[in-house]
Parts: sequence; structure tokens; C-alpha cells
Amino acid sequence: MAEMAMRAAINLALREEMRRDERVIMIGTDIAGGAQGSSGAEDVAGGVLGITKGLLSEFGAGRVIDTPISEMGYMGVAVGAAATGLRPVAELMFIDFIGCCGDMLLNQAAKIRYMFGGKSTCPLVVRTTIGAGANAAAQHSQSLYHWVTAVPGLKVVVPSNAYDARGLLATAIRDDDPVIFCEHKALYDFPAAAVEIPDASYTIPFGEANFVTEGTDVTVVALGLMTHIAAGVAAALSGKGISVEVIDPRTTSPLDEESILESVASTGRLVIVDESAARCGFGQDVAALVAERAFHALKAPIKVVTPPHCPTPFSPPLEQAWIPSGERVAGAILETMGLDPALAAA
Amino acid sequence: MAEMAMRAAINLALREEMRRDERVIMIGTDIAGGAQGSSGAEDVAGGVLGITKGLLSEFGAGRVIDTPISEMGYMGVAVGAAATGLRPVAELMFIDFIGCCGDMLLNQAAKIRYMFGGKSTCPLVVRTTIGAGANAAAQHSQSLYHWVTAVPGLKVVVPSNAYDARGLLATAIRDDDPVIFCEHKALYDFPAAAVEIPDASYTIPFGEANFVTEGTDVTVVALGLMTHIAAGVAAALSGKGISVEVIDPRTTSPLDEESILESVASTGRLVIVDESAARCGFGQDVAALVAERAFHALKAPIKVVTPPHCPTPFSPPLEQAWIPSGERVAGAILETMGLDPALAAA
Amino acid sequence: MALSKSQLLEAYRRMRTIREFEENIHRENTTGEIPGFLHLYCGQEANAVAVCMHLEDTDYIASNHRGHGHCLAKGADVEGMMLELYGKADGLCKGRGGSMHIADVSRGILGANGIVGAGAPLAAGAALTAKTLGTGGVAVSFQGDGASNEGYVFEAINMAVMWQLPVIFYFENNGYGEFTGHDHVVGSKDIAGRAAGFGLPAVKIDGTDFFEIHEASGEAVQRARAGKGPTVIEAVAVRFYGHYEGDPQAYRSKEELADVRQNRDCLKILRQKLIAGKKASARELDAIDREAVDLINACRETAKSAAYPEASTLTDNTYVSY
Amino acid sequence: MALSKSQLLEAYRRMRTIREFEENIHRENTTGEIPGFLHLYCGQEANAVAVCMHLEDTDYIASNHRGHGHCLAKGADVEGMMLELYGKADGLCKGRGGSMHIADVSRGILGANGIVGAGAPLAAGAALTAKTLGTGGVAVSFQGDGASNEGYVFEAINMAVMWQLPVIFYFENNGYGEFTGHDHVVGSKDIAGRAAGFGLPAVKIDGTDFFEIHEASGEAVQRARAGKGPTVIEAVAVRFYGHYEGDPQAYRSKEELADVRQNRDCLKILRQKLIAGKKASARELDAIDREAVDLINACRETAKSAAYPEASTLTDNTYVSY
Ligand SMILES: Cc1ncc(C[n+]2csc(CCOP(=O)(O)OP(=O)(O)O)c2C)c(N)n1
Ligand SMILES: Cc1ncc(C[n+]2csc(CCOP(=O)(O)OP(=O)(O)O)c2C)c(N)n1
Ligand SMILES: [Mg+2]
Ligand SMILES: [Mg+2]
Repeated sequence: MAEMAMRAAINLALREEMRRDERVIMIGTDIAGGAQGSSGAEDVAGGVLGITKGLLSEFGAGRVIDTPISEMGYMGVAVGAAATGLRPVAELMFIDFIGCCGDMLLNQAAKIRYMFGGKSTCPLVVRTTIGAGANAAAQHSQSLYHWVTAVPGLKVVVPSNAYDARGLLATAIRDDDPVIFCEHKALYDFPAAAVEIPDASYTIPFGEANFVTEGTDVTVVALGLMTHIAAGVAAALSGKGISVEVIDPRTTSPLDEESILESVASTGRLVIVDESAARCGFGQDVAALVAERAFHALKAPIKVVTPPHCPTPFSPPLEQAWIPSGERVAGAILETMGLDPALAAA
Repeated sequence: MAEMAMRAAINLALREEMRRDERVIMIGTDIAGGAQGSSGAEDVAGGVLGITKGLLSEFGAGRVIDTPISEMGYMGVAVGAAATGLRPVAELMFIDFIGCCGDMLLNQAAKIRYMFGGKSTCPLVVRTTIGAGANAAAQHSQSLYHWVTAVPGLKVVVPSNAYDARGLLATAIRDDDPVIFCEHKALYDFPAAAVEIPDASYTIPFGEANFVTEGTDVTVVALGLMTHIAAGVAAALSGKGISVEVIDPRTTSPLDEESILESVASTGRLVIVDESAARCGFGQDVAALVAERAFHALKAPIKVVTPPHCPTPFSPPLEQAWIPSGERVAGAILETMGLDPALAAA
Repeated sequence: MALSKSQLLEAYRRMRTIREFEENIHRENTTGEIPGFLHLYCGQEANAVAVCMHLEDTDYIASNHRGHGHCLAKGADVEGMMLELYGKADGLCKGRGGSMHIADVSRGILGANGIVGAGAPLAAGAALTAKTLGTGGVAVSFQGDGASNEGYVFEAINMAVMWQLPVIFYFENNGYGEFTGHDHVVGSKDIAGRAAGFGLPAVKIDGTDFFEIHEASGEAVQRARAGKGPTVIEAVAVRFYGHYEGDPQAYRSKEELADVRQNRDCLKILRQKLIAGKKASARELDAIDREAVDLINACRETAKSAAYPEASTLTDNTYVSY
Repeated sequence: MALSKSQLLEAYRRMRTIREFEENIHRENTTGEIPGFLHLYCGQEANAVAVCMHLEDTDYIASNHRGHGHCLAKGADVEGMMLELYGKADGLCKGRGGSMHIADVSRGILGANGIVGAGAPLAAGAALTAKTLGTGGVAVSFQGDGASNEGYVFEAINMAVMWQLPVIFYFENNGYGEFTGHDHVVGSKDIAGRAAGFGLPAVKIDGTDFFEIHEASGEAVQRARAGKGPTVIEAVAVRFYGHYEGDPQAYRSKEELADVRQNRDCLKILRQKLIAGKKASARELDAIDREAVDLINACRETAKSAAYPEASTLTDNTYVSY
């Protein structure tokens, strides 16, 4: 057991899976970095966010493939490779670039098994980054996991800490279906996401939520960075005698519907904190699930806390106002309890 | 006044707007059709679905531009043209191809006004087709309006009949924001979508729902083809003494939230019929809205009737099982009323 | 590349079978029993057949919307294909895919594809697998002239060059993308020339001449197998029917349509060459023709009377596990 | 194309202003006051300036992530740019865009862009507007060598050729896309040659030589204005700093870094040529240098002390109306 940042845990899982199965390859822009530079030094970067550093050195250029800036092309290569015997892990640097390669996920990876009558598999993992907070503005801050969650045939993972990231990534790579693995940029070095993890490799099954805190008054569903915001609020409110159950679904597809429904059955109140979208997002999806299947348990309106329906602004104070805040989450929780939202600040 | 099919109404609106404003141009693959064929005949097709026929003849190749099969490229051309003084209507033959041009909508058209501090406009209309029912299989049957509805900066229209299509398309073309105009393929020649329309041009404001039927027992929200399925069910159930209010929002962004909330406030029951997606779709979005803002009026769980979470199958009987059916809609309505769904068949 | 008599007869048989398959669909389509959009391969048969003669089951092809010929040439079961086109449960894709998504990965067929140009990166991916696992396999993507304008096709070509992948990008230039002439949308008027700039051999050949296709694609496959990288081939071909069934082709002159059938019919040309070269007698070829007709008729009858999939199986195979 | 003394001095001033702007950011970035990712243009100034000298306010440019230089060269307000980089309310984009989305459509700047290669179709669109409305305007897209691998860039080139649009695709080949060398990802090793296959003039020039850039882009702009269609220019340029601020550039040798600053600094080269050609005295140029420093210092101080946008304005300008 050792404490590890989420960044290191992801790197470790990649290494472990590449060692375990030589059909696992990595492909993406600058995932090694440095090729044909004048210094001769390779493997200098591990991607712009430094996640895949060291893999080239260990596994060689045949399995760690730096691509041209051709998202549609290399994603298609990854899908074709996955359908023919490799198990590619493709990196899409920012999920915001999905508009440059979307067809290969939406119409190819997601559908070939179904369209081909079950006679093929597409064991592809797309590792990509999500999330605001880095002042990266509107084209590098989105959390478009609602787009891929909506697509039948894709599985979608949104880990919130190092332990989950390592175990879920191992599962993703061993899974025979295409998986979109969404890493929140702010979590790579986030202290609370750096947790104890076992020495030996392990997997975490998809579709099993993690109960971050247990509680009896209100259920809060949150993913990725939002899990930590929710947990912070839960801790603060517990000091005020309010008991919050924070559920981190970990995978949005498949979704652990039962855990959410059971929790709401016992608390009767639901707040969803979600960075994906103010419209047709993951938050609305969970709200609809509960409004249909745990309706009779509900004691209060469901609250969905999301960014506003506007692009992510660049300017830091605006961006902070855009990201769902602990204050807004606390306010929503108190509101569902019929309490004055101002209590949160007190 | 004359009865007109939706196909003709859309063609008419395009003509009227191109006559009214010479900055309006059309761009898309084969929207005229026939260029450089050996017969010398041009304007032979008006797109594979025949919607834009005759426009080339009237407005010339300078304003009706047949493109290469380069979705990202020509969509980018349309965005660039829209930002610099033209008002392009770009045709995306099937919304399924959005993965081949997504960035130009997601990151360019939708965001430039916001990112540029409000100093530019992007008066672009993307006309595209949606919908299953033509045995066109998984890559030509999707209704991905949930994807674009989720994107701040885009407006989204889903007309259900000829009258609405003409008026909403005129509004879209005159609007200074980018609009995704989603035409259900099955409605082009659908008898019930062919309605009386005025001789003179008119517009229909965005964000104003149409009450297809008024009713007191259950609110049904439905778009596009689903509106007609819902209306059919409403008519059948009224014979059984059940009064259904069918609301067609017509635009998903902006959404006429007030009409939906008011209707549910009076009926206390909500069924949404939606072809977009079983997860993170438009149906879930409306459910979440109501579960938050009309919760106290609700007498029963909200029901969302969608296709299953699987790609659209090719085989006709499977495809019919995939599309939300009147039977399922009726069953959902009866269920919200605590009645036996079997009653619908009776 | 010398071909034995049996190889030549087999090539003729395949081309003839594809022709008959397509003509049958053309006739039957009017009955309304065949669902969906149909894009016929008539006129282009020599391309699929001559190219696929160089391929094994362990090699891959990626096809496009006009994919019946490619799949049949690569060894897809004829009856399974017919059943699939009719949307039947025993179709090659269990009725899920239909004409635009016919596939049989066990035969190295990565599928017809409803997305123009998508096959090029997919084939490059299959070639990457072959290279990485050292299978000795090659991959071919078949696409049209229209697909040459999709940027991701160029992306795939560039990567294939960089990584020296064993892949062939085979462009069947039948002069039209849907209803629009090639020259209207290919600025350079030349697909092979445009591709050559990417740094790989790119040749332009006569796509109505079985022997020329066989020769050029044989060289390309050999080069690929030898680890010498990718090739682009542009084959100038002809399309007999409309873009899809139902297209009245107002944009093509009667003369052009008559000319392509009379003078540029790859099947006729092969037949004449076989007879003239004394490789086969008219009688032998007639027998093959009859067998093809019989086979297709039998498949059609089977397909017509076969069962549709059960609605209860609707969501099967969305995932391996979920 | 002969340039007057005042034009030359103005060119020098612009290059010097861009250099100072970027060097200032490089220094200030360590204070943590400048938010976000920063991609500096140092070393490439001659390109933006020489090209934009041929353009009017009614002409358009589309830029990329390394966009400060292009925007300044095209006439964006220096103070407004600086304010924007600091995320302030009075920034050119009211603090919404930042470095990667700086724009000023009124000056014909369609924006820096966070999506590699996206500017090429956008510029083609601006050129379509010019052609359709007969404005006489032209459009230029600036992108890097890395962007030459995005398929939609080729798509834009093809359409520009077909429609003979007044657009120039200007590739600044600074040898690297992020951390990866040009030769590793451009299979043909040659962007201009690859583009030429698309059927338009494509030239390769020295992107450190102001005069060569001015000449080549002048010809291209003239051709475009005369209705003679698009041009591709590949300018072999150098990047002084890392891909983004904070990149330690381990992949580049000390020798290369020293060499580009010593021997391939476009600003130094222009200065030497101006003095050698007796177009300007060292004293005149020194004065411009000082003015640039003063201007940038003043802008920086303004930007530092300016107000951030109010949170209440967060959703403004998502739509014109909603
Ligand atoms: C991405 C995409 N864009 C457009 C279409 C519509 N479409 C189907 S086939 C076709 C023409 C293809 O032309 P070509 O590549 O020459 O092949 P051919 O039909 O001539 O065999 C088009 C535009 C599509 N299926 N996919
Ligand atoms: C579509 C897309 N893919 C990848 C990136 C990440 N990215 C930003 S800049 C860059 C390198 C661009 O290289 P080049 O075009 O040569 O421009 P330079 O940075 O050298 O000026 C990359 C890969 C992006 N922003 N957009
Ligand atoms: Mg063609
Ligand atoms: Mg570069």
C-alpha cells in the first residue's frame, strides 16, 4: 500500500496492462513526445499532461505510437486495430476534440458489434481528459461524457480518485467493448484524489457505484471532481446535523441504477452535482431515472446543480463562477430539506 | 391557404428566404445535384431526399453550392462565411454524419460569439435529417438532437408538420445565432404533417410550444414524428374517457419550459415520448426539468418512452420494435394514471 | 503475374456471381421486399474480384456503401449476404446491418460502411495489427472517387506512409459521387496524383480491365507483404446503375449509359479476352453463367422465405457484456 | 514589391512589438498572474507581419493557438490583447476568450483557435463571403506544420481550388508540433509538395526572411484579389520557446536553440538588412525598440491593475437572443 496521485495511478495501470498483454498498444499525439527532435531525447513528455511518460522507454515505439495531429485518422486506426486483434488505448488529448473524431466513436466503435450481428468485438479504450478549472477556456474545458453516455455500444468511466482510476482503467483495457475513460484534469494532482492503493494490480467492475459517504437525509450523486466538492459539503453539513450520502457512480454507462434508487428510497431527497451540461446532461439523466423509478420515495424536488448553459469562460473569476461550487451544492441540499440555503454559509 | 407536404413547405421557406435576402446561400453535398454529369442536366436531385430541388435553377450556382464529400470542410466554410457576412444554410444530409463535422458546430459555431466577447455573430442554419423508419440502419437513423441541445450557443428546432417547418425555418434563417434544424425523414411525405399553410410567408418564434391537443389527465411531451404518435394515442384514449394534453415544444433550445410546467401543474402527470436516446437524451432533460420545478404537482412517476439503449437495427420488424410505438405510449399514459396498460389494446 | 486457367475461371465466376447478385436485387427491389437503401456494384466487379484474388482470409478489407461486390469477392457467404439484405435472422449480420453494413470479420471483411471514407482509417488499423503482431497480413480499403475528398482518408494515407503499413487504398473512380461528377469536386481532377504527394506509389489504372487491376493490385499487395509500405491505386471504373436504386440518373446521357454497358463492361471484356486468348471456351463460360444464375435464384428463394429476427432479440449484441 | 522606408520601419515596429509582447508574457508568466496555456510566437514574427502588410481591415485572417503575433500584425489593439490575456473585463474578448481565442472580427480577425487546423475552413468561408458579395477581400489562414496533418485542412484546400476562392493557406513550419518533429509525422516530409497535388500553386519559402515572405505572400494576395484562386505557402520558420510556456524542450539540442536565436532570428535579420541596405539607421531602429518596450510596459501595467469581469455577466453573449 502506498499513497499515489491519480496521475501516477493511471500511468501504473497502463504499464501493468501493457506488461500483462502484449496486444495492448497506445496511440495518440505526443503520448511519448520528442520524436525527431534535435536533441535525440525521446519519451520527454508523456503527453501534454504527462500521463504516459516512461511507456515508450519500456515498451518501445512499436507499442507506444506518436501520431500526427489527425484525430479522425488515428481514432479510426485504433478502431480498425481493435477489430482485428489489438487492444488499443487511444488518447484523445481533450474530450473537446471529439468533434474532430466523433464518427469513429459514434458510428464505428460503438456500432460495429451490433451491426455485424455480434460477430466482432472492439476492445478499444479512449483515454481522454475532461473538466474546467485550468483557465483553458471554452475549447479545452468541457466534460462531454454525456455525449458518449448517450451512445449505445460505448461504455463510459469517470474516475474520481487514484484507486478507482487504476482499477477501472485495468477493467477498461480488459473489457471487450469500447470504453471512453474520462480523466478530470484537475484530479491528476488533486490531494484528495491521491489515496492509498494496493501494491498488486486489481480491477473494479463497471456499474458499481462507490458510496463516498453514507447518510440518511439527502442523496448526492456526483462524478469526478464533483465527488470531492460534494464530499466537502457533506463533511461541512454533518457538523450542522445534516447527514448526506454521496454516491459516486464511477461509470455512467453502465450506470449503477440500483444503488442510486436504493439510496433515494432511504433518504427521499436527491441532489445531482454534474459538470457535464445544463441541458441533456448526465445530471438530467439521473434525475429522470429517479423521477420514474423512485418517485414515491421522493419527499422534495430533485435538484440538478450544473454549470450554466454557456461556454466555459477564460477569465478565472468567471470560470470559478461557472464550475458548480460547494456553496451551490450546499444550498441545493438545504433547499431539498426545506431549510434556508443561507444556513450553508453560516 | 393550401395543404402542403412538409417537404414542399421546407423548399418554399428556403426559396422565400433566399428571395428576401441575397446573403442567404445554401451549401451541401448534392443539394442541387447533377453537376458535370454527361447529360448536362443540372438541378436534378435537390439532395438525396429531394428537398432543395429547383433552388439552383432559381438562384444559380453562386448561391446553391454543391460541395465535395467533406463535411468538416464545408461546415467550416459555412461557419466562416456566417461570421463574415453571409447567412449560409448548410445541409448535413443525415445528422448521423455529425461525427464528421462536429467540431465546427461544437467548438466553432456555438462558441465564437461567447469567446469573442459578443463582438461577432454566426447566423448559420444547419438543415439536417433525423429519424428511424426507413430501414436505413444504425448509421442513417439517429435523432441526435440531444447532442446539439446540450451545447450552449446552439439553437435546435425539431418541426413536426409543414406549417411549423416553414415558419420555424424562416425564423432560423433570420436568426443571428447558429440553429440546427432537424427534419424527420418520415415526415416529409407524412399525411398528417401535410397541413394548410398560408400563402404569405410567416415566422414562428423559437421557444413557444404548440399544444397539439388540450387535455386534463396527462401531459405528453413529444417532438417530430413522435408528436403524431402521441396525438394518435390521445385520440384513441379520449374515446376511453382519458384526456391527454400533447405538447410539441417545436424547439428544444430554447425550450418552452413554462408551457410544460403549466401543463403538468394542471394534469399532475407526465409522459415524454422521444426518439433521441435512452440515456442523456431530450426525454430525460424534460423529466429533470419537471422533477425539479413542478415536483409538487406530480401525482405519479414521470415516464420517458424512448428507443432501447441499442443502435437502430436494419431489419424492418426489429426497427419497428425499436421506434417508440403508440402501444408503449398508451401503456405509459395508463400507467401514470394507475390503470392497467392492457386497457390500451382493448 | 500469370494466372492459371482455374484461377481465371474462378475470377470469372466471382464477377459473374456478383453481377447476378446485383441484377437480382435490381429486379427484386421493385417488389418492395428488400428494405433500405441499395447501392449496386454492377460494372465495377473486376475491381473487387481482381484485388481480392491476392488476399487470404487473414487479410482484411474495409468496404463502403457500395459493398456487395467487395464482400462477395472476399469470400462472404452468398446466401448469408442475401438473407442479410432481406433483413432475415440468419443473415450474415443477423439482420442488424443490411446492405450498408454487411460484414464478416472471420473472413477478413471489416464491413460495408455507411460513412463515406471511414474504411480508409479502419483498413490502416487492420494493417497496424498485422504489422504489430507480425501476421504477414495486408489490408485493403475500397472507396469511391467521392470518398477521396474526405480529409480522414488523407490522414490515413499519411499515417500509412509514416508507419509503412501494409495497406492499399483502392479508389474506384466511377466518375460520380451520388449525382455529382468527379471533376466538379476533385479540384486537381486526379486522385492518384493528389495522393502521390503524400509520399507513396500511386497509380492510375483502367478499372474495367481485370488483368490491369490484377497486375497493379498484385504489385501493391506484394510490396505491402514485403514490408515496403502502402500504395494508392485509382481505378477508372464505370457505374451501370444509379447512385442508389431508384435514382433515375437524369444527369447521365443516354449515350454514356449505352457506352458503358457496350464498351466498358468489365465482365464482357474479361469474357472476350478469355475466349480470344483461348483460356476458356464460350461453353465453359456459359456454364458458369448458368451456375451463377441458379445460385442466386436459390439464395433469393431461401432469403424470401426465411424468418425475420424476433423482437425479443432487439438489444442483443449491443455490448459483449453490460 | 518595393517597400518604402516608412513601410519598412512600420514592419520592423510591428515585429518588434510582437517580440516585446511575447517576451513580456514569457517573463510575467512566472508570476502566475497570466492564466491558462500560452503559446509564444517569438521567432516567427516576420511571417505574420509580412503577410498582413498586404491586407486591409476588410480582409480576414484565421489564426491558431499560437495567435498573438497574427492578431497584432492584423491590427488588434495591443492593450486590448494584453487585457484579454490577463482575463480582464476590458480585454478584446471581455475576458471570455484568453490567449487561445483572441479575436477582433471588426479588424478582420476570425480568432486564434484552440482546435488545430480549424482556421483553414473558416478562412475559406471568409473567402467565400468575399467572392459571393464581391467585396474584393481575401482571407489568410495561418497554421503550423502540425496542422497540415488535419484532414479538414486538405478539404478546405480542395474546395478553395474548386471554387477558386481568394484564400491563402499559410503554413508556418517551425519544425515541431508540440514536442514532435515535423519529419516524424509528415510522411512526405514536405507540406508544400503535398499541397501542390491539390492543384494550386504551392511554394516553400524561408520563414525567417521578411523580404521573401513579403514577396511570396504579396504574389499570393494579388492572385487572390485578381480572382485567380488560392495559394499554399509553406514557410520554414523557427520557434524560440517551447510549445507552451513551461515546456522545457528536452527534445531540442542546446545547439539548435542557440543557432535559431543567433542565426535564424527574423527580427535580427531584418534589422541587419535594413541597416546594410541603408534603409534605416541603428539609431532609428533603437528608437523603435524603446517605443515598443514602453508600449508593452504600459499595456502590462494597465492590464495588471484592470478589473476582472463581474460574475453577474457570466452568461452574457452566449446567444444574440434566447
Ligand atoms: C460521411 C458521409 N457523407 C455523405 C454520405 C452520403 N453519401 C453516401 S454515398 C455518397 C457518394 C459516394 O461517392 P463515391 O465515394 O464516389 O462512391 P460511389 O457511390 O460512386 O461508389 C454520399 C455522398 C455518407 N454516407 N457519409
Ligand atoms: C484538434 C486538435 N488536436 C490537438 C490539439 C493539441 N495541440 C495544440 S497545439 C498542437 C501542435 C500544433 O502544431 P503546429 O500546427 O505545428 O503549430 P505550432 O504549435 O508549431 O505553432 C497540438 C497537437 C489541438 N489543440 N487541437
Ligand atoms: Mg463514385
Ligand atoms: Mg509547428
